[in-house]
Amino acid sequence: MIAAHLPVLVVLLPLFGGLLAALSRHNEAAFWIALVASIATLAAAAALAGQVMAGGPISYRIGGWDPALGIEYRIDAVSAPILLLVAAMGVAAIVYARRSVTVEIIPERVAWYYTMMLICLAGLLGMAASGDAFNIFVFLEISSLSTYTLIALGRDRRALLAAYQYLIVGTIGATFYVIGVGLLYLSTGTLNFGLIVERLPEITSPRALIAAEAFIVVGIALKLALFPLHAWLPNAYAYAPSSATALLASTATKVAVYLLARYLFAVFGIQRSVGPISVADALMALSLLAMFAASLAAIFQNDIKRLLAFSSVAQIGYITLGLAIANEAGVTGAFLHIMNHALMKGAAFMAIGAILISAGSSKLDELAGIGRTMPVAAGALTVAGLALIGVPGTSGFVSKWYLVLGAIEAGRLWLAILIVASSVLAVLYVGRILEVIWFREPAKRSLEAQAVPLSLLAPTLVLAALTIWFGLDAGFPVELASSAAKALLGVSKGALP
Amino acid sequence: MATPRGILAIEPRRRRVLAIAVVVLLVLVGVDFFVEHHGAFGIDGTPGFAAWYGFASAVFFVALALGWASLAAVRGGRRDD
Amino acid sequence: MTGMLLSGEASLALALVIPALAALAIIALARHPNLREAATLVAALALFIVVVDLLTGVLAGARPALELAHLAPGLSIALHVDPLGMLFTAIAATLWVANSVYSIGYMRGNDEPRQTTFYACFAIAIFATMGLALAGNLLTLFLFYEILSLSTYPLVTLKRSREAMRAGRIYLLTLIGASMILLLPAIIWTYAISGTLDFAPGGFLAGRVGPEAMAVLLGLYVFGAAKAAVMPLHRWLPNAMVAPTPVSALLHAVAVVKAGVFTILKVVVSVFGIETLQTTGSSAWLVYVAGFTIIAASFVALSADDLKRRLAYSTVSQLSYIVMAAALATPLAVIGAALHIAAHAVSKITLFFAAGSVYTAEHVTKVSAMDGIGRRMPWTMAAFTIGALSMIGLPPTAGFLGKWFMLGAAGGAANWFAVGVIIVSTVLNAAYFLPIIFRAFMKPANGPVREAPLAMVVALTATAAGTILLFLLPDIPLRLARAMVGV
Amino acid sequence: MTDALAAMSPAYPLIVGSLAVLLFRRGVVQDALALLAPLAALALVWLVPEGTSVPLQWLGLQLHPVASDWLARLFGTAFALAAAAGVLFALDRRSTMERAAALLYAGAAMGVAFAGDLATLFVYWELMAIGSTLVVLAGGASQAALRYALMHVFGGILFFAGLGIVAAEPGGLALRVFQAGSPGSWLLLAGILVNAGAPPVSAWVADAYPRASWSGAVFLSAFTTKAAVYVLIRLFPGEAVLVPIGLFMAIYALVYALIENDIRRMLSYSIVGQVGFMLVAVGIGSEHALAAAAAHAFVHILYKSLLMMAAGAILRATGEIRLSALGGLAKLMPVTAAAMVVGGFSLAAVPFTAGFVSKSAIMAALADDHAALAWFLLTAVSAGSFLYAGLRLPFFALVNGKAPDTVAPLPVSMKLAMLVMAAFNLAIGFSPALLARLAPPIGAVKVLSADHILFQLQLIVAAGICFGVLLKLLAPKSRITIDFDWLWRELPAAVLGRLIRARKQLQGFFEPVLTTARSGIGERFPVWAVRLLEAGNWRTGDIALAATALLGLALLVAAV
Repeated sequence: MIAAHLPVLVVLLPLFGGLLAALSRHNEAAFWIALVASIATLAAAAALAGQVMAGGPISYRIGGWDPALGIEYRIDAVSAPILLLVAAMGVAAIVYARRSVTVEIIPERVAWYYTMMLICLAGLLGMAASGDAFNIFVFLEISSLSTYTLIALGRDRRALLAAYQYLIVGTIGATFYVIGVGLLYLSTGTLNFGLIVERLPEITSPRALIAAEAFIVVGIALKLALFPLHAWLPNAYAYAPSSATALLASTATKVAVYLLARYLFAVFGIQRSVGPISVADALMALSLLAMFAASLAAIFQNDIKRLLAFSSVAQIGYITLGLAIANEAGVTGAFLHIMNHALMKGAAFMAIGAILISAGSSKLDELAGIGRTMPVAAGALTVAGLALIGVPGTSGFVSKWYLVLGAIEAGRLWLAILIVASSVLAVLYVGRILEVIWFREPAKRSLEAQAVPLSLLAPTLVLAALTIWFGLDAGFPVELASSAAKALLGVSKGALP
Repeated sequence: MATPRGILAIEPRRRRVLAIAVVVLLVLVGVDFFVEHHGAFGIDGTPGFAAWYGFASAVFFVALALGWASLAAVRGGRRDD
Repeated sequence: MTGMLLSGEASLALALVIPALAALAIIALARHPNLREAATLVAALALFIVVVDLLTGVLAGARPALELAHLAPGLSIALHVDPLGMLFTAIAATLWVANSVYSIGYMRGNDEPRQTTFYACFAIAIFATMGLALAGNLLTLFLFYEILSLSTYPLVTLKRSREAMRAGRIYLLTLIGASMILLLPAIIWTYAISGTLDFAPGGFLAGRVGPEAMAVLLGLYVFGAAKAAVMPLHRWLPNAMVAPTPVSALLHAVAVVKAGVFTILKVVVSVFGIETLQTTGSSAWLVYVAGFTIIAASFVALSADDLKRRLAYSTVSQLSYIVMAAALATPLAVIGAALHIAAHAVSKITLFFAAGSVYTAEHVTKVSAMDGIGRRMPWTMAAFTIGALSMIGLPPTAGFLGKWFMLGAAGGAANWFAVGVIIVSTVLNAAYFLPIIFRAFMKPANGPVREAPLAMVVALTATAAGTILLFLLPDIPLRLARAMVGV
Repeated sequence: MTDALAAMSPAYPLIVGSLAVLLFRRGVVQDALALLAPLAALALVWLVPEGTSVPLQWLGLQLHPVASDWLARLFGTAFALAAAAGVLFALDRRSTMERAAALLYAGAAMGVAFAGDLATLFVYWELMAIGSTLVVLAGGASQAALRYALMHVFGGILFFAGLGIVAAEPGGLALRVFQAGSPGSWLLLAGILVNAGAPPVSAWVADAYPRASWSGAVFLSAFTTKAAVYVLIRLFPGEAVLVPIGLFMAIYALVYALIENDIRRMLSYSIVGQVGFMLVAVGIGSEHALAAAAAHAFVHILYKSLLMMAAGAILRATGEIRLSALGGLAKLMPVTAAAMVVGGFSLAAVPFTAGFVSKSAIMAALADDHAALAWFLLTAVSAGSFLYAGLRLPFFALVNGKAPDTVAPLPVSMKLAMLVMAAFNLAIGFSPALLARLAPPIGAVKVLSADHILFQLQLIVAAGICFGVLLKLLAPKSRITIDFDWLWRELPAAVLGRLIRARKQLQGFFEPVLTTARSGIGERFPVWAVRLLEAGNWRTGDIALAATALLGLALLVAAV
C-alpha cells in the first residue's frame, strides 16, 4: 500500500516534516521532527532504489491523471541514486546540525533553520523524482528559496550578501529554465518527459527547440555552478552555516547535474552539433576550464571553506566532463563522482565546520598544527582531501578511474592525461591544508581548540568512512552508476536528429 | 791540436776506458770470424754484425730519446702530485 | 609439502598485518620510548620470520594468493606472490630489521625530534612496501605505491625546517604527480586494452597493441614510477636528503626507490612480457634514456661534496642500471636487474648507515671534511668501503652479481651502447667513491678513535657482511630471479 | 689426500697469511707468518697435482677454483719467490697495511695463475687490483693510488664486460684460446692489455709504482703485468695484434727510461719495455715462443725485483731516488751496488745472467718464426736496454759524482733478500737448464753457445762505447716528460674548465632574457586571469552578464 505511493512520499515526507517543524517552534522538537522525517525519507528512497534496481522504472501518476494532462513522477535508474544520495546526505546534515546550530544560528531561528533544511530537501528530491518539466521548475524554486534562507541564516554578515547574490543568480537561472520549458511546451505541446521524447521525431523545424535547449542548459548551468557561471558558489559555501554548506555542497549542485544529464541525453541529444561544435565538445571545454581554473584558484585561497568551495567547482567539472565523454565508462564515472564527491565534500565541510566551531577560524594560517589538538576532525579532513586528489583506496580514485577509462575508450589519451593532471592541482591545494594542519607547530588558536562533541564528529566520520569504504569496495556505487549510465545512453538514441 | 769541446770533451780516464772497450770490441769481432754462425736472416750471421748494429742502435735510441725529451719535457713537477 | 609453517594465505595477510599493527602499537606507546622501540623490533623480527616462511614456500613452488577487496567488476585489491615480489619482500623485511636496530642508535644518538612519528610512519611504509611487493595486479600495486609516497612524506619532512618542508613538497609533488599523470593513465590504458590488470608470467599485452603505442605505454609506466628516478624525474631524491639518515636508508635501500624500479621491472616482466618487448623492440629507446641517466648522474655525483648528495646521485645512477636492464628485455638482463635490486639495497643501506654514523659521531657531512675519519672510525669506514666496492661492482661484493648478468645480456643482445655505458659508469663510480675511502684512511686522523653508538655499528657491520655474503651465496635471489623469467 | 690437495689453490696460504697479518699485529709472530705464507704457497705450487679440480657451483656457473699445469707452476713459482723475497726485503718496514696488502696481492696473482675458469680468474684479477692499490696507498701517495685504482677499475670492467659476453658463447667460462674478432674477445683483450701496461695507458706503471714505499715497489714490480702476460699466453696465444703493441711498448719504454731521472720510474718504464718483449713473443704464438715469453716473465720477476730492491735500498739509505742527486754509492753500499749491477746486467741480457737465457729464448723463437722486423727491432732495443740498465743507472748512481758523507745502515734482511735474488739470477745464467725445467719447450734452445755469447758481447760492448762517448748527453736532468697520462691527468681538467667557462658564458647570455621573461609574466599576468581566479569576489552583475553572454552565444550559434 505504502510502497505504491513511495515516489510521492519521498517528497512529501520532508515537506510535511518541514511544516511540522515550523509549527513546533521549539528547537529540540524541531530537530527530532527533522531527524525522523529525514530518516523516513531515506528509508523511502532506499526502498525506491531497491524497487528500481529490481524491477525497472516506476511511474506514479498524481491523482491518477494521464501524463499528458497530469503530473507524472518517474523513478528510474538515473534518478534513484540521486534520491538515495540526497536523502542520505539530508540525514547526515541534520544529525550534524544538532550541535553546529547552537553555535552558528541565533537560537530563535533554529526551528526555522530545520524547516528550511527539510523544505530544501523536499525541493531537491522533487526535482529528481518528478517527470514533468514544469513541476521540476516548481521544486527548483522551492529548493532555491529555502537555500537562500539557509545561507542567510549564517551569523557572518557576509552571509547575507552571499545569499542575496545567490538569490539574484538563482532567479536568473530559474527564469532561463522556465523560458526554456515554455519553448519546449510550445514545440511539443507537453511537459512530460516521456511524451516530449516520444514527440520529438515529429518536429520538423527544431529552431524553437534549440532555443529551448540554450535557455534550459544555461539556466541549469547557473544552478550547478558550471564554469564560468560558478562565481556565486564560493561565497555561498564559505559563509553559510556549516551544516547548510555540507548539505548544499553534497546535494544541490548534484541534483542540477542530474537535471542537466536528463535534458542533454534524453531530450536534446548530447552528440548533436549546434553550429560548428557539438554540445558534448562545448561542455567538455567548459568542464576542462572548470577543472583547471577552479583548482588553480583553490590553491591560492586562505580560507579552507572557500578553498573547498573552489574545489567543488573543479569537481563539478569532472562530473560534467564525464557526461561530455558520453560513453558508458565516462557517464558511469560522472554518476560515481556525483555520489563520491557528495560523500567526500560532505565530510570535508563537516570536518572544517567542526574545526571552525571549536577553534573559531577556518583560515589556513590560523589553524597550523590543528591536527595535534583535533586529530579526529583533521583526520576526516585528510581522508576527504586524499579522496579529492583521487588517491587509490578512496572513492575519489574509483570515479577518476572510470572517467579516465572513458576518455581512453573514447580514444582520447590526451584527455585522460588532462584529467589526471588536474588532480595534481588537487595535490597542491590539499597538500597545503595537510601540511599546515599536521606538519606545522601549533598556532595559538589550535592550542585553544576545545573538544568537539560526538554528534558533530559522528556524521563526519561516517561520511569519511564511506569514502574509504567505497574506495575499497565500490561494487554498490558502481552498480548504481553504471545502470544510470546505461539508462541514459539507452534513451539518448531517441533524441533529436 | 785544439782541445775538443762540448760533448766530445773527454777527460783522460774516460778516454782510457773507451780505448780498452774499443780494443775489446775489436778482439770480439776478430773472434767472431772464427765461430760458426746460425743466422736466420742472412745479415745477422755475418761476422761483426752485432758490433756495428749494436752501436748504431744505441746511437739511434739516444738520439730518439733526447729528441723526444727536447720536444716533450717540461721542468718542475705535476699539478696533481 | 612446501615446508611452510603457516599457510600461504596466512603469511600474506600477516605480512600486511604485522607492520600495520606495529604502527598502531608505536603510536599507542608514544610515551614509553623503550617499549615503542621494542614494538618496532618485535614487529620487524616477526615480519622477518613470516617472510622467511613464505620464502620457503615460494622456493618450493607455492604461489599463494589472497583477495583483500573487490573494488568493482574486474578490479580487485589482491595479493599474489611471484618470485620477483618475493625477492623484494625478502629484501625489505630483512633490511627493516637492520634499519630498526640502526635507527634506535641514530635517533637517540642525535636526539632527533618526533621519533614516534618516525617509527610509526616507517612501519606504515613497510606495510605499503609489503603490499606493493606482493601485489597481484596493477591496481593493488598502484594503491600501495601511493600509500608508500604518502607515508614517507612525514619522514622526509621530519625535521620540519623550511628546507625539509620544501624537500617534502618536491618529493610529494613529483612522486604523486608523476604517478597520477602518467602511471594511472598507463594502468587504465592497459585495462582498456586488455580488460585485466592481473600480473601474468610472460605478460598479457602481446598482440593487443602496436609497437609504437606499446613504447608510449612503457614510457608512461617508466616515468610514472618516478620513484625509479629516471632523469628528468630524479630531483626529488637528492632533495630528500635533508631527512635523517635512517629515512635516507629507507628511501634508498629498503623501500622507496626500490618500489620504483620494482614497478618497472614487474611491468616489463608481467605486463608487457620480455619476449613481447624483445620482438616489438618497444623498449629500445629506454636503454638510451636509462644510459644517459646512469652517466649524467655519475658526473653529478663526481662533483658533489656533500656525502649524502653524492650517495643520492649514486642511487639515481644505480637505479637506471636496473631500468636499462629491464629495457634490454632479455631473460639474462632481467635476472641481472632483479639481482641488482637486492645488491644495491644491501650495499646502499651500508653506505647510508656509514654516512649517518659519521654524522652522529663527528657531525661531518662533507666529503672534504672526512680526512682521516677512517682511522677514527675503522668499523664504519670499513663497512663504507665494502659498500662502495659493491657499487663499483668489484668482487667479492654483491654489486658484482647484477653487473655480471647485465653485461652478459647487453653483449648477448649486441647492445654496445649499454656495454659502453656500464664500462664508463663503473669507472666513474670508482672515481667518486675511491677518493672518499682514500681520504678517510690515508689522511692523518685529527682525534682519537671514537665510533658511533653500538647499535649503529652493529647494524652497519651486519649489512656490510650481508654485502659480501650475498656475493658468496647468491643462491636464493638467483633462484627467485630465474623463476621470475622461467629459466 | 690428493683430492684435498687438488682443491687447495696456492693462493690460499697467501690470502690467509694476509688476514693473519692483520690479526697478529706485533713483532716476530707477524714476521714469521708473513714469511711462512709465500713459502707455503711455493710448496703448494708443486704439491697441487696437475689437472683441474672438482667443479664448484656458484651463481649457476661451474667454477674450477684450481687448475695446474707447467705454465701455472712456472708463474706460481715466480710469484711465490717474489713474495717471499719481497717480504724478507720488507721485514724491517713495520707497516701492517702494506704487508697484508702485499700478501693479498701476491695471493691474488697466484690465484690468477691457478684459476681453472674465467670467472675465478676474474675474481682474483680484481682482488689483485685491490691488493696492489692498497700497496700503492701504503706508500702514502693517495692521488697516485687513486689514479692507479681508477685505471685498474677501467681495465677490470673491460675484462668483466668481455667476460660477461664470452661467457654466453658456447665455450662458457672455460679457459680457451680466443681470436680477437668478436666484441667480447676484444673487450677481454683490452682489459688484459690495460693491466699489461699497453698503449695508450702505458703511463700508469711509471705513474704509480714509483709512488709506493721503498719496499712496496718491489711487490708491485712483480705481479700485475706478469699476471697479464700469463693470461695473454692462456687466452690470446698467437694474437697478431700483440706483436706491434709489444714492439711499441719496448721502444716507448726504452725512450723514456733513457731520459728518466727517478730510478724507480726508470725501472717502471723498463717493466713496460720487458713486457713488450713478452707480448711480441705471445703474439708470435708458437709453442716455443709462448714458453719463451713465460720464461722471460719468470726471469723478469727475478731481476726486476732485484733492481727494485736495490732502488729501495738506496731510497731507504739516502732518502733520495733521483739520479741527478745521487752518486758514488758503490763504496758505501757494496751489496746494493752488486745487486744493482747484477740486476741491470740481467735486464740487459749480459751473458751468464738469467736475462740472457730468457731473452735468447725469445729471440730464437722470433728467428724461428722469421719475424724479421720484430727480431731486428728487439735486438736494437736490447742494445739500448744495456745503455740505461747496465750503464747509465749504475754509473750515475754508484760511480759518478760525489758520494754522500754517510748513509743509513741497511738491516741484514734487506741485504739477504738482495743476495738471494742476485743468486737466482746468476744461477739461471750459468745453468739455463734450471729455467728449461720450468718451461720445458725452451729446453731446445742452445743458449750458452759460442756464437751466441759473442753476439751478445759485441752488442753490449758496442753500446757501451756509445755510452762512453755520449756520456754527457745522458747525464740525468731534473725534468718530467709528457706521457700518455696527459690524456687523463691534464686533458679532462682542461676540457672541464673550458666547459664550465662556456656554461658561465651561456648563463650570462640567458640570464637577462630569463629575468625579463619572469618579471614579465608576473607583471603582465592578464587582469582577466586574476579575475577568474578570484571568482568568489565577482559582483552579482558579473555573473548575470556571464550567464547572459553564454546564453546569447548559444542562441547565436543555434541561429546560424
